[in-house]
Amino acid sequence: MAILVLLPLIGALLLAAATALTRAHVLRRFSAIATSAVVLAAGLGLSVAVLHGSPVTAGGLLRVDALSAFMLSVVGAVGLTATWGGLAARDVVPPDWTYSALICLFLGAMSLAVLADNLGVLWVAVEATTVATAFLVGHNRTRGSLEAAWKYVVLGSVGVAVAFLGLVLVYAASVAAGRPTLSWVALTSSHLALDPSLVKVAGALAVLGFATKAGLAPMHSWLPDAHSQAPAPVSGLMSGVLLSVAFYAILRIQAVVNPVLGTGLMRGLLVATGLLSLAVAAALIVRQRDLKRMLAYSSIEHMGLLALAAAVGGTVAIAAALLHVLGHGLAKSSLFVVSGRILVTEGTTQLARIRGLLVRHPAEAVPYLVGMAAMLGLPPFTLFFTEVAIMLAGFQHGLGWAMTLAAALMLILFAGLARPSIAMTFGAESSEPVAAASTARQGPRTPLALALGVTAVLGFTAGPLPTLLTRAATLLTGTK
Amino acid sequence: MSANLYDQLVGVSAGVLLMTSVLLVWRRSLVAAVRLLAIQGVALACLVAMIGIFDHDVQLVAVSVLVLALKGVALPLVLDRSLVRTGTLREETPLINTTASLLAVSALTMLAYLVSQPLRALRPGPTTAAVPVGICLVLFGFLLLSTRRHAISQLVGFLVLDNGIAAVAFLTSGGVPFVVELGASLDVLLVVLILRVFTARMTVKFGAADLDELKELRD
Amino acid sequence: MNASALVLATVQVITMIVLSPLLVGLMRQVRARLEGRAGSGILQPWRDLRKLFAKEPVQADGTSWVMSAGPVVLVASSLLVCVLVPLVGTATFPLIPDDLFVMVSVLLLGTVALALVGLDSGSAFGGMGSSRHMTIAALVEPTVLVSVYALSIPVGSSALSAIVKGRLEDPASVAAPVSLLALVALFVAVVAETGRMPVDNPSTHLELTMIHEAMILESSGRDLAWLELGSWIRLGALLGLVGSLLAPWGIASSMTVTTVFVGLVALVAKLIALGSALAAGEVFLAKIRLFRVPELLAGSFVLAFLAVAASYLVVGG
Amino acid sequence: MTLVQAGLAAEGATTFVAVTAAILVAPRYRARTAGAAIASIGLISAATGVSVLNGGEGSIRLPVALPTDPVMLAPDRLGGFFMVVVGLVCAVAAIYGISYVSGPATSRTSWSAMAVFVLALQLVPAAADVVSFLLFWELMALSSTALVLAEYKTRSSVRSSALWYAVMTQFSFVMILLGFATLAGAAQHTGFDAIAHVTPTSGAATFGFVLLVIGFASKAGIVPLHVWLPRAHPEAPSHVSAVMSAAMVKMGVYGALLVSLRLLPDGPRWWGLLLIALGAVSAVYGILQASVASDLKRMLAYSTSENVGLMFLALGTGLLLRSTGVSGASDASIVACLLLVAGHAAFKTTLFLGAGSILHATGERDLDRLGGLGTRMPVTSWTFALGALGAAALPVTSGFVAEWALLQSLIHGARTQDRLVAVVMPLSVAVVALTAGLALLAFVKAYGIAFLARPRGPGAAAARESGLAMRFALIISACSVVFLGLVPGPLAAAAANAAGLSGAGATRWWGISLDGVHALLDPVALMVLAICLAAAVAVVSIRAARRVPRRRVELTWGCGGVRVSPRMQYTATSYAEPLSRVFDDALRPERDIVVTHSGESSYLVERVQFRQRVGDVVETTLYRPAIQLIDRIGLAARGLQNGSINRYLGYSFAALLAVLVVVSL
Repeated sequence: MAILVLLPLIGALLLAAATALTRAHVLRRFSAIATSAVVLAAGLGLSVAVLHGSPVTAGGLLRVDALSAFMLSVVGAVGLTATWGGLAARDVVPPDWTYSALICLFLGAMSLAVLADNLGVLWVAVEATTVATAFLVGHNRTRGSLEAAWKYVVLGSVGVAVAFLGLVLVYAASVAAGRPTLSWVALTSSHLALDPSLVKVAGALAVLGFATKAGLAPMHSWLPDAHSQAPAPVSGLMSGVLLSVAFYAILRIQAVVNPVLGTGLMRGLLVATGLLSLAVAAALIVRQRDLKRMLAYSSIEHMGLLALAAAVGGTVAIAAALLHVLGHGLAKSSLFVVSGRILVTEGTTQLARIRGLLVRHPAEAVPYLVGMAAMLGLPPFTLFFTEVAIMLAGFQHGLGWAMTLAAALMLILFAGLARPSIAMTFGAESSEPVAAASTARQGPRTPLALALGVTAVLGFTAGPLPTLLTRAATLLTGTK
Repeated sequence: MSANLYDQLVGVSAGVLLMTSVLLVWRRSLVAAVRLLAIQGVALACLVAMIGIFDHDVQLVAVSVLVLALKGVALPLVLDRSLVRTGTLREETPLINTTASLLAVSALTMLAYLVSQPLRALRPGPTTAAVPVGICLVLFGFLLLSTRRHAISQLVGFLVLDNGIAAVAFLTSGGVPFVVELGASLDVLLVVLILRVFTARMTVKFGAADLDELKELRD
Repeated sequence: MNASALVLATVQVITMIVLSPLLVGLMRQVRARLEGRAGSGILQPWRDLRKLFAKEPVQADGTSWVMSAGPVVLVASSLLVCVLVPLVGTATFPLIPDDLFVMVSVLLLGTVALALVGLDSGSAFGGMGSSRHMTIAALVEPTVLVSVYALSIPVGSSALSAIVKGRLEDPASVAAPVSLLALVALFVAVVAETGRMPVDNPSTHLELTMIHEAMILESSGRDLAWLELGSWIRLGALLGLVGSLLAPWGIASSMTVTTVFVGLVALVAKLIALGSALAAGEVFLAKIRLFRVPELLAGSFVLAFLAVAASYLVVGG
Repeated sequence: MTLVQAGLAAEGATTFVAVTAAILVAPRYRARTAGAAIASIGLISAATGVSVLNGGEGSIRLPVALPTDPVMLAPDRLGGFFMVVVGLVCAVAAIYGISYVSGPATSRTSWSAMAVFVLALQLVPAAADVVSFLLFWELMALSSTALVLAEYKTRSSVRSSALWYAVMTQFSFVMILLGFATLAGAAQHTGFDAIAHVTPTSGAATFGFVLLVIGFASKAGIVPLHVWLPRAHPEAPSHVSAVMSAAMVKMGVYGALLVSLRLLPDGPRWWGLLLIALGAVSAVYGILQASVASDLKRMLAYSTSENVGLMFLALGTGLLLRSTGVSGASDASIVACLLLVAGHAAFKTTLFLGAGSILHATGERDLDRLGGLGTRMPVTSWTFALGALGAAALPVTSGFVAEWALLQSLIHGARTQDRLVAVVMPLSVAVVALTAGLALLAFVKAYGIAFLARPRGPGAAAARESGLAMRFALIISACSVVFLGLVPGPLAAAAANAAGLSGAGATRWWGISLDGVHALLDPVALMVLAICLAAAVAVVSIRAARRVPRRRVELTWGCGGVRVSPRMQYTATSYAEPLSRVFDDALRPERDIVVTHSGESSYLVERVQFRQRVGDVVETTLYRPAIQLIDRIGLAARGLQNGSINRYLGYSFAALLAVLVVVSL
C-alpha cells in the first residue's frame, strides 16, 4: 500500500527528470499525460484501499485517509482531462521540454500536498506549485504572460508566506501544549490542549494565506491574469485543481481550529470571503470582454461557493463541497481546453469577436455549451446537486441569510455567463469559411467527452462514491 | 552563557532586525536596501545561533549557518547582481511618501504588539518578548511590497517578510521541524531566483524593471 | 316542473318573437310623434321583415359562410335568452340554471356572431362597426354582472328567476336604494348593449358614426331580416328583464292558464311602458362621442359597485 | 411493483427510447419515431396519473451521490391530476410535431430536448421531496431553453428571447430553491411530508411562502414576472409553445397549489389576498395586452398569462374563503381553479397548434398580413374557432364551464358578514367579467382577422391546409375543448378528488354540480335547447332559400363604387384601436403619424403614415432600469482590477490587517 502512496511522487519526479534529460519527442508529448494517469490510478487504488481498510501511511510524513484519496483522484482526473485534452495534434511540433517537465512537477507537487499528513509539508508543496507554475504561466514569453507571471508569483508567494506564519504559530501552540508537532492527525487528536488565543491568530493567518492560493477575494487578484495568460491546459490545471488543493488545505486547517475555538471564527472568515468572492465575480463578469478571464472569474465564483460550504460545515455540506470540487475541476478544465482551441481557430479570446460558433466549429461549440451548462449548475450535471445540497444545508445550519445573498449573486452570474455564451455560439453567421487546417489542429475529443460525461452522471452514482465522500466529510467535521 | 547576557544579545539582534527594516522603509536607494537586507540576514542568523547555543541545540546551530548562507549572503548577492543588470539604483517616488509610510510603520508596530499578546502571555521570556519584532518585519515587508514600484524593492520587501516569519518561528518555538525549514528556505530561494529571471526578462522587454509597466492586464 | 318550464319557455319565445318587432315599431312611432312626424305605424317592422324575406340575399366575393350562419346564430341566442330570462313566469329547468353568467354568455354568443358577420364582410365599415361593438360589449359586461350580483345578494342566489321571486315576495326590497342603484346601472348597460341612444343611433345613415348599422351594412335579404329580428328580440328580452326586476308584479310564479295570461298582460304592459319611456328619452338625447362611452359605462359600473357595497352595509349591519 | 411505479419506470424507459431514436434514426424517419415515442411518454404518464387519482400509490427512489435525505418520486392525487392534463397535452403536441417540424427543428438536439422536456414535465408533479422537485424543475427549464433556441439559424431574435427566458426561468428556480430551502431548514428535512409539519404562522413559513409564490408566479407568467412569456412563446416551434403554454406554465400553478394546499395549509388570510391581487392584475393586464397585440403567438402568450391569472385568483379566493370559514364556496373555487387548468390546457393547445398551422402555411405570425384563411384551411379554421370559443369562455366549452364555476364560487362566497370578503368578492367578479369581455374582443379579433374576409398578404393568399398529423392533433384537441365543455362532470369529480375536497362533483355523470354553493349546470341540456332553437331558425331560412337563392356580387360597399381592395379591410391593429385608446394609460402605445402635405396647399394631404407599437409597460419601467443599473455597476467594478500590482498587494495587505485586528480584539 505504501508504494501506492509514493507512486505519484516518484512517478512525477522520474518522468520530469526523464523529460528534462532525454528531451525525447515522445516524452515531451506524453509525459504529462502519463503523470496524470499515474496519479489517477494511485488515487483510485488508494480510495479502494481506504474504503476497505484503515488510512495508509508512508514514511511518517505521508498519510492517506478518505479525504486525501479523494483529492488525489481529483488531481489525477482533472490533470488527465487538461493534459490529454491539451495534447496538440500530430502535425504540430511537441511542446519544449521545460513545459512538459514542469507540468509533471506541478502534478507531483499537488499530489504531495494532498498526501502530506504534515501541515508544514503541505505548505511546502503548495509553495512548490507556485514555483512549478511560474514558468508555465510565463511560458508564452509575451509581455502579457510575463506580467501575469510576475503578479502570480509575487502575490501567490506572499500570500502563502502569510499562511506559513500561521503554521509557525500553530507549531508554537503545539510546542506550548508540550507536544511539538505539525502532524494533522496529532493536531486534531482531542487530547492535545492547544492555546485558544494563539490558535485563533494562527488559524486566521493560515486560512488567509491559503485563501490567496484558492483565489478567494480579496486575495484573488492574481487569478484572472494568470488564467488568461497561461497556456490553456495549464489554466485548466490551475483553475481545476490548484485552487481546490488550496481549498483542501483550508479544510484541514479548519478541522484543526474548530475543535479548539468552536465554529465561530472560521465561519465568520469563510462566509465573509465567500460572499466577497461571489460579489467580485458577479461584478466583473457582467461586462466581461475576454473568454478566459470570464472563465477565471467563474472559478472565483465557485471557490466562493466552496468557502460558503466550508463555513456551513456538517457532513452534507462538506461532502457536497468535495463533490463540487471534482465536478468543477472536470468541467472547468474542459472549458479551458476548449477556450484554447477557440484561440487556435478564431485567433482571439475576445468575446465580442467570437460569433456563430455552433455553425462554424461545432466541435468547439458543443463541448463549450455542455461545459457551460455544467458550470451554471444545471441538471443533470454534478454541480446542480452540490449547489442545491449546499443551499439546503446552509439553511439547515442557520446560514440562510448568507445563502440568500449568494443565490442572488449567482443569479447575476448566471445572466452574465449565459449572455456571452449564447451570443458567441448561436447565430447563423457563417460568413467566413471554416479553415481546413484548423479542424485538423483541434485536439482529441475523447477526454472532453469523458470528463463532461462523468460530470453528467456523477450526481446519480450510488455505491462507493457516497461512502467515500461521507467518510471524508466525517473526518473533517468529526461528527459521525 | 548567562541568561542575562542571552537576554541582552537577543534584545540587540531583535533591535537590529527592527532597525534595519525601518530603515528599509525609510531609504529609497536600492543599493542601500540590499545592504540593509544583508545586515538583517546576518542579524537573523546570529539570533538563531544564540538561541541554538543557549538551548544547546546543535541542529539549530546548523540551521543558523544555513540561514547565514542563504539570507545573509546568497540572496543579497542575487539581488545585487540583478541590480547591476537593471542599472537603476534609486527607487523613484513610492506610492505613499516617506512620512506617511513611517507613520504607518508606527501604527503597524502597535498592531504587531497587540497581535503577539497571546504568545507573550503563553511563555513569558526573552525570546517571546522579541516576537513582536518578527511580526513587525512581516508587516513592514508587506508595506514595502504594496508601496514600492520597482521590481527589486518588491523582492526586498518579500525577503523582509520572509525574515520576519523566520524570526517569529525561531523566537516562538526554536524553528519549525528541520524538513519543513529546509523545504521552506529552498522554496524561498527558488522564488527569488524566478523573480530575478523575470526581472531580467522585464529589463529586456521594457528597458526597465519598473512595475508601472505591468498594467496591460486589466478588466 | 320540467313540463311547465317547457310550456313557459315556448310561451316566452313565441311572445317575444311576436312582440319585439311591435315594440320596436312602437318606439319608432313614439319618437316620430314626439318629433312631430306622422310615423309609419307600429306594424312597420313586421312589414320590413316580410319584405326582406322576399328579397334575395346578395353576398360579396371573399365573404364566407359566416355571412349566412351568423344571423341564424344571433337569432338563436336571442331566443335562448328569452327562454332563460323570467319574463312571463318564473318556472325554470332544474338543470339549466337561468344563471346570470349563463344568460350573459348566451347573449354574448349572439354579440360574437354579429361581430363576425361585420368582419366577414371585408369592407372597412364592417370591421369598424364590429370593433366598436366588441369594445362596448367588453366594457359593458362587468356592469351587467356586478349589478345583477347586487340584486342577487338579498336573495342569496344568482338565478334570475329566484331574484325575481324574492322581489315579488318582499316588495320592500324593490324600492330599496340598493336595487334602485343596481337597476339604473343595469338599464344603462342594456342601453349600451342594444345600441340605443346615446351610445349608438339606430337610425343613422352616416357610416362613420355607425356601430350596429355598420356591421349589418353588407347583409341583405333574409340575412338582414334575421339580424334585425335577432337584435329586436334581444332588446325586447333585456327590457323585459329590467321590467320584471323593476316591477315583478303580475309575473307568474305558479303555472296556471290564468297566471300565465296575467303574466303575459303584465309583460306587455311593462314593455310598452319601458319602450315608450326609452323612446321618449332618446328624443331628448344626442349621440355622444364614441370615446365618451367608456365614461358612461364606468359611471354605471360605479353605480353597480356602490349597490353591492351598500347591500353589504345593509346586510352586514 | 405497483402500477404507479411501473408507470414512472415506463416513462423513464420510453424517454430513453425516444432520445436514442432521435439520435440514431435517419432524418427521414426521425420525426415519426421520436414523435411517436414522445407521444407515448405523455400517454403513459396520463395513465399513471389516472391510476394515482384512483388511489394508486407507489414511489421510486433516485440514486444520489450525496448523503442527503432520500430523493423520491411519489405522486399524490394533486400531482396525478396534473400528470393527466400535462401528459395528454404533450401527447397531442408530439403528434402534431411529427409533421410540423421540418428543417431546423427536426434536428437530433430538438427531438431529444423535447423528450427530456416532456419527461421533466411529467415528473415535476410526481416529486415527493425538495431535491427531486428542483431537479426535474431545472431539467424542464434547461430542455425548454434548448427548444426555444431550436430555430436560431432562421431568426436572430431567437437569441435575445432565449436569454430572457433562461434568466427569468433561472430567477424562478432560485426563488423556489430559496423558498423550499427555508421550509426545509425549518423542518430539518427535505421531504414534503416533513415540510407539511412546519407551522404556517412561523416567520420561516411566511418567508418561504412568499419566495415560493414569487418563483412559481414567474414560471406561471404572472404579471409583473411574465416578461419571458411573450418573447419565448413566439420564438419556439409552435408545438413546443403549445406545450410550454398549456403544460409548463401549469407547473407554476401546480407549485402554488402544492404550497398552499399540501405544504402550508391554512396559512394567514393575507396569503389568499396576495394570490388574488397577483391573479387579478395579471388577468386584466394580460388580456389587455392580448387584445392589442397583432402578433398571433404573442397574443396567445399574453392570453396565457390572463388565464393563469384567473387560476391564481380562484386559488386565492379559495384560501381567503377557507380562512373566513366559508368552506363550501372555497372548495368550489379551488375546484374552479383546477377546471380552469384543464380547460386552458385544452383550448390553449388547440390555439397554439392552430397558430402553428397558420405559421406553417403562410410563414406569417402577424395578423395584419393574414385573412381569408377560413376557405383555404377549413380544418384549421374550425378547430381554431372552437379553441377561440373556449378562450372567450362562451358556451359550451371547457373555458365556459370553468369560469361559470369560478363566478358561482365568487358570488356565493360572499354569504358572510366579513367586510374584507364583502369588498374583495365583487371586485373579483368585476375583474373576471372585464377579463371575459376583453377576451371576447381579443379572440373575435384573432379569428375574424385571420380567417374571415379576404387575404391581406401574399402568404395568406397562397395558404394551403396543413399535414395529416397536424390536422389530427388539431381535431383531437378541439374535440377535447368541446368535450370538457359538454361533459364536465367527471373532470369536476376528479378535481375535487385531487384537491381532497367534497364541494363538487358530477350530476347525472356528465353535468357538473357544485354542492358547496348549490349550483348545477347541465351543458348538454343547454346545448340541446340551443340546437333546437337554432334548428328551427335554420329550417325557416332554408325554406326561404328555396324560394330566393343567394346571389354573389363582386363588390362590397365602398361609399359609391370604388374598387374595394383588401388593404381597405380593418386590420388587427385598427380593430384594437378603440380599446387601446380607452386604456391608453395602462398600455402607453407609441404612435407616430407622419402627414405629408401636397405642395400647393397645407389642406391637401398627399400621404399619411401611421405606425403604432404597443410595448410592455412592465418591461420598460421595471426591467430595463434594473438591467442598466447592474450594467453600470459592472462597468464601475472594472476599476477594481486596474492592473496595478501594488493595488492588488494592497487588497491582500488590507485583508491581513483586518483579520489581525479582528482576531486580536
